[in-house]
Amino acid sequence: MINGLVSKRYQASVFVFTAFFFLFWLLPLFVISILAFNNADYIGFPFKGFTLDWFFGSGNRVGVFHDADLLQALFISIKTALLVSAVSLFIATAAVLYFEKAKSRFKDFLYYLSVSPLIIPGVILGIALLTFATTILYFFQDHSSIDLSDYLSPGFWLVVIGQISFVTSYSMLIVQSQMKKFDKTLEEAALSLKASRFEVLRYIVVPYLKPSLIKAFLAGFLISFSNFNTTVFLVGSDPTLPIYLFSQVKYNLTPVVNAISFLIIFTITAFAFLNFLFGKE
Amino acid sequence: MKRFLSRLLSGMLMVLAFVNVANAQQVLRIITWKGYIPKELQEKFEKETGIKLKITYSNNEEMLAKLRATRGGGFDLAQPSADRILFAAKKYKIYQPMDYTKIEAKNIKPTLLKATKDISGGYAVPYCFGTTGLIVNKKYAPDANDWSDLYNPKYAGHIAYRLKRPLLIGVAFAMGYNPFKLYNNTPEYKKMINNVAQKLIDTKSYVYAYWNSGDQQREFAKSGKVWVETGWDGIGWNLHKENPDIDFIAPKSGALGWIDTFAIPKRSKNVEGAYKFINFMLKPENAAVFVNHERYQSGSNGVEKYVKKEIKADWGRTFDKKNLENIKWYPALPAACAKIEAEALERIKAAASR
Amino acid sequence: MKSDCSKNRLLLIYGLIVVGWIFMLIVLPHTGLFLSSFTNDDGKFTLANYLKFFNQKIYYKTFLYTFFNGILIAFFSFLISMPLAFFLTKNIPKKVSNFLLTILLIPLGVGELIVVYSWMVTLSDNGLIKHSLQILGIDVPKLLNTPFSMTLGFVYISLVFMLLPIMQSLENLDNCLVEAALDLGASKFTIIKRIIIPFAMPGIVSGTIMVFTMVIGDFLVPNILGGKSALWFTEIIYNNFLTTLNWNLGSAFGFLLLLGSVFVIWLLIKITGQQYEKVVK
Amino acid sequence: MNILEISSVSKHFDEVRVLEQVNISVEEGEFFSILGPSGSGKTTILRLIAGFLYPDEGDIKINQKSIKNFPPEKREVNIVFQNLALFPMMNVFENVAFGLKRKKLSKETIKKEVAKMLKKVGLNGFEKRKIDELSGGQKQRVALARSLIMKPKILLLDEPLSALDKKLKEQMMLELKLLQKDFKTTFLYITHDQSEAMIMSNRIAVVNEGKVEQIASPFELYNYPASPFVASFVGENNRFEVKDRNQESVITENGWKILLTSPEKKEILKNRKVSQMFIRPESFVINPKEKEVLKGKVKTILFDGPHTKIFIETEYKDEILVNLKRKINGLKEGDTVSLGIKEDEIRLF
Repeated sequence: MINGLVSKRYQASVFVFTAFFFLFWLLPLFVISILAFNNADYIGFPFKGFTLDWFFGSGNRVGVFHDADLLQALFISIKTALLVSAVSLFIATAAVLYFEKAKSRFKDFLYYLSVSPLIIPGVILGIALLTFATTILYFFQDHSSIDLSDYLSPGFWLVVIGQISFVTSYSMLIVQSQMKKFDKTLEEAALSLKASRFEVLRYIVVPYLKPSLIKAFLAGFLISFSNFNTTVFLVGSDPTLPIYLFSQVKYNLTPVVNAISFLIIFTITAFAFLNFLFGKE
Repeated sequence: MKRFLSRLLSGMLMVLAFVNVANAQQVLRIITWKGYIPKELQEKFEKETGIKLKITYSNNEEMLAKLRATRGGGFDLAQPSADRILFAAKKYKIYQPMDYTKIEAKNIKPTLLKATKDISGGYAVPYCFGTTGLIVNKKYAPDANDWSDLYNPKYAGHIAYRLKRPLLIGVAFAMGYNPFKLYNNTPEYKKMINNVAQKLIDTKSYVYAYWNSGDQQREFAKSGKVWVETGWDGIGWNLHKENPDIDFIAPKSGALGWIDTFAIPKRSKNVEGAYKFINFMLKPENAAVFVNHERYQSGSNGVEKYVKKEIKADWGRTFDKKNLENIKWYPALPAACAKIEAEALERIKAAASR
Repeated sequence: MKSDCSKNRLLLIYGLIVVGWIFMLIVLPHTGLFLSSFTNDDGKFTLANYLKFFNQKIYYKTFLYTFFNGILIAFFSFLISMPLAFFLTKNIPKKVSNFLLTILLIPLGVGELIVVYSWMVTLSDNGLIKHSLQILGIDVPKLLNTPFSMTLGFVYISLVFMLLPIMQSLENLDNCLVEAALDLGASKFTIIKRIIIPFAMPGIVSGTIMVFTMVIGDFLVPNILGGKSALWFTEIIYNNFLTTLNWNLGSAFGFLLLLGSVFVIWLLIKITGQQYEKVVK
Repeated sequence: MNILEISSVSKHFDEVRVLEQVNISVEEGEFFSILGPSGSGKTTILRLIAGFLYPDEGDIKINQKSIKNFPPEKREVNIVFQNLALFPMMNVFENVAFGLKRKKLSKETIKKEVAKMLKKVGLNGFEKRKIDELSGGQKQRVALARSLIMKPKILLLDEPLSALDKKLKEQMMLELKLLQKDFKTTFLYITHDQSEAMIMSNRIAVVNEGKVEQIASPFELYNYPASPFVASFVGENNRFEVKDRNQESVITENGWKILLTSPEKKEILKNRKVSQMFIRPESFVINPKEKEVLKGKVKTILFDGPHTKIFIETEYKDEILVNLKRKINGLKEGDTVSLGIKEDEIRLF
């Protein structure tokens, strides 16, 4: 802390700036959370009284928990995110180990490619994957009896494949930051104690990386769960939650959107604070 | 660690199992417009046939895009507008010809069925029809009655529209063109659209906002800030019920008439189910549920028996004989025109509002 | 010469996984995009897609507008992040700063769509701000769908991507350096200009890159919060893919967007004299 | 019998040759050290034996059997690492049991063996301790136990004492030596610290720039270094560049002429080229009773308990170091002294 060397006035002004900033930061989430309980059929203010209709309603007002389309989108998002973050984590771990060990001439080149999704705009990744998948799909349809429509045309599997492409980069960076601190002699020690390469991986490297693996899994889940820019080009008849909500916002806005927003805001906030209170980092 | 790995693995397997379970049941995947399949009808259909509906909401453009990417796969049934089918079916081969023998023709208004067959080139069955015109707040804009009022300085700051092709077509009619006659004359069509676009760019500052959804249409009209906006008849009539000042108006130079249809994608995996669904939806008593809900005109023959009285009155109120004859029905849209329009729309969107 | 790693069969497996991911999901799709951008509807080679970009004023104007805004928003984010980052790393105890950081990260976890939607509702005509001002009898001009709302939304979603790298750089800044400078009689302005900013430079550059690519590749903010005239380049790409079905033109535009962003990143790194490796991390 | 034989081994990384024609043989039960400055290639030798590297040329045999192409897990050697490389995510028991578990021994056997081993290294009762709860010496013992429990043919030790403070280091040296005697295992000890090597080893190989300079017992190394490098690296030494020489004397570059009369030295002067001369600090005698060879002025006196180091500037402006055993006989800084030399302890190269 450099507190001793700054004036009272500086401290006060920084404090005011920060206070305003955090007010601004939480304002929209706060507004939506309140409106989720508004007893009115419109989206905004005035506040007409408290209701839980937008959560539990099943008659005229269909609440989140009775909105089959919304629940399905939520379910698809969770399914997608679980699958994407698990597969990405697997690839990312292999990548980290590869970049750690390999002596190939192409290593640096491969590394730059592997982090490139972080700076490629998501829209471009989306259209690139769509074009490529379609090309392969057409090729097989035209030249063989194989129909890969289920996997390579817009739909659940293409979303999964597409999201893996960039979620892996994020997972890789998270795992790598811990791998960098790994003491390589631990590995040699295990080898010297007659562990096989696989046993080294299983008993030494993976347990060592475990905290970062969990972190990468969670981060991957959240990135996949909330992705829009890439997914919008890959989605088919099963929209993920953001895609579904986007079409709701555009074409069919009801306060149910406030309610599901509130639920997600609440879940994330609760999780963040639990992590803050009980997490080590 | 072993436990962690095995837990991870079993988690993944569970996810895969879910995916498979979801695929096991017989499903009909429909891409359609919001509101076209009321919940009541969905449940009824699922109970009657045991086929589960999987509904994706969309619009004409996205419907095409999705089907194009899959070459007519991914969905078992689509509901595009009649004029958007022919070129897509020809160029991208995304629809299969309709087998009209499988349709219960007695349940469909014969003239409408014929018109749909003609416009779509034999790929579609009509579901409903309606018009695009103006939704006007008579309290503030008693004289507004044509597309040209969308750039009438009198209403500056109180105009809203959707930046999509109906706007261009409507304004073209108001400017004295007949865009449908120019469909096959690309250079002329382009000239016309450019003139229309210029008009809209010059008057961009009059616009309060662009709407994207029926909801926004409703909200704008209700707020009292928007006096003249483009809109769909059903929505206008719905608003009229709540606030008599607001109503749907057929523009002097002609309301735009559209027919929304059923068309079966080329790689539909449940063609049988699709026909079943079409016949189900056009049964008068079922079609009436939709009409009572959304206030659009159904293609079903005999639906009137089940439709609420006040809804029946809407159509007559707006469309007297003159207005009815003046409705401009969309003919099949050529691809070249769609491109010209899209570019013009982007130009209008990007233009600074002076 | 026999490689010392030749006996490590696991390395080969890692390598295959990594190469599979990078080539199937990153390199080939973008190559496909590149090829598709030089193709016409019938699959023949053409330059028309690119010519169209330079011939039609609307396209290159929108391109420049998007890029200009990307830089502008990165700059705004920097202006807010810099004092905030300093405050969070240097002026308050670690525990409090972690708590504030947790709050800062909540919108990231909630997801872009819900956050942008929340701003839409907050700023709309019957949102909190206009509504409460109306009760007080103050009439304010339209907030939503104006350049203001779009800038606000962009800064909101991209701020942490600027803040975190700057904080990371500042954490390495030894307080002694500041104290030594003060001891040697440097003014506050000099300290900021000569010590703090240069020290934070790697963070500022990587933050700018992240924010910039995020903004130019975004679709939701201009679409939901943008004004009547906020045509974004991504929206043109989106339209080409999902409205007019002109994939080849869309590919060309996507490729131009990618090229443009790579160019800006390269320029930024050159101007600031940073090393690519450092910035990427 | 030689348990380890390294013959004509060369190794290079990219273009840099780190080992050149290295020959070393180690006898069974020996405490053998490889001594060299950092970068000399000693760690490379160890890694070649352990199997983390493979030689470009030459062969490595354990018990007369070539192991050159074996992966690490097939070699009957174990390593104690410089930083010990204890597994931080495991406790003491798990660390020591790690190798036995890889051998798929039964749980009871492992438990028994580990208990026995921990008792031997004086750590019984520490089974459940975490690694970061141990002191430096305890960690050292866990590392030794973890390797010794594998009953290696050769235990490789890679400067395991370098991180310890002086007191603990001396204590551990003793322990290591005792353990080695107790287990009768061959120890191959790598170090850059000559005093460690001298104290513990039966034999030492001195390596420099990828070559073995000399293999000998500590006594021989000190008294009969085979090369200028060994002479200056092992123990303290005064080195003089030789500018010229004749039948019975050499002249250093600063012009000091020293007479050599013993037959052995004469032999050398007659048959060999001479370019350097080394004289150990304890080979000088201050104010000798007979035969003064050099005069000088005391610059600095460093008193260090058992020894005293005296820096003297000679009349030829050479700065030399002289060691005295305790007694300094009233010497003060600035005194002029005369110096004698035990001639047979002079080394010429």
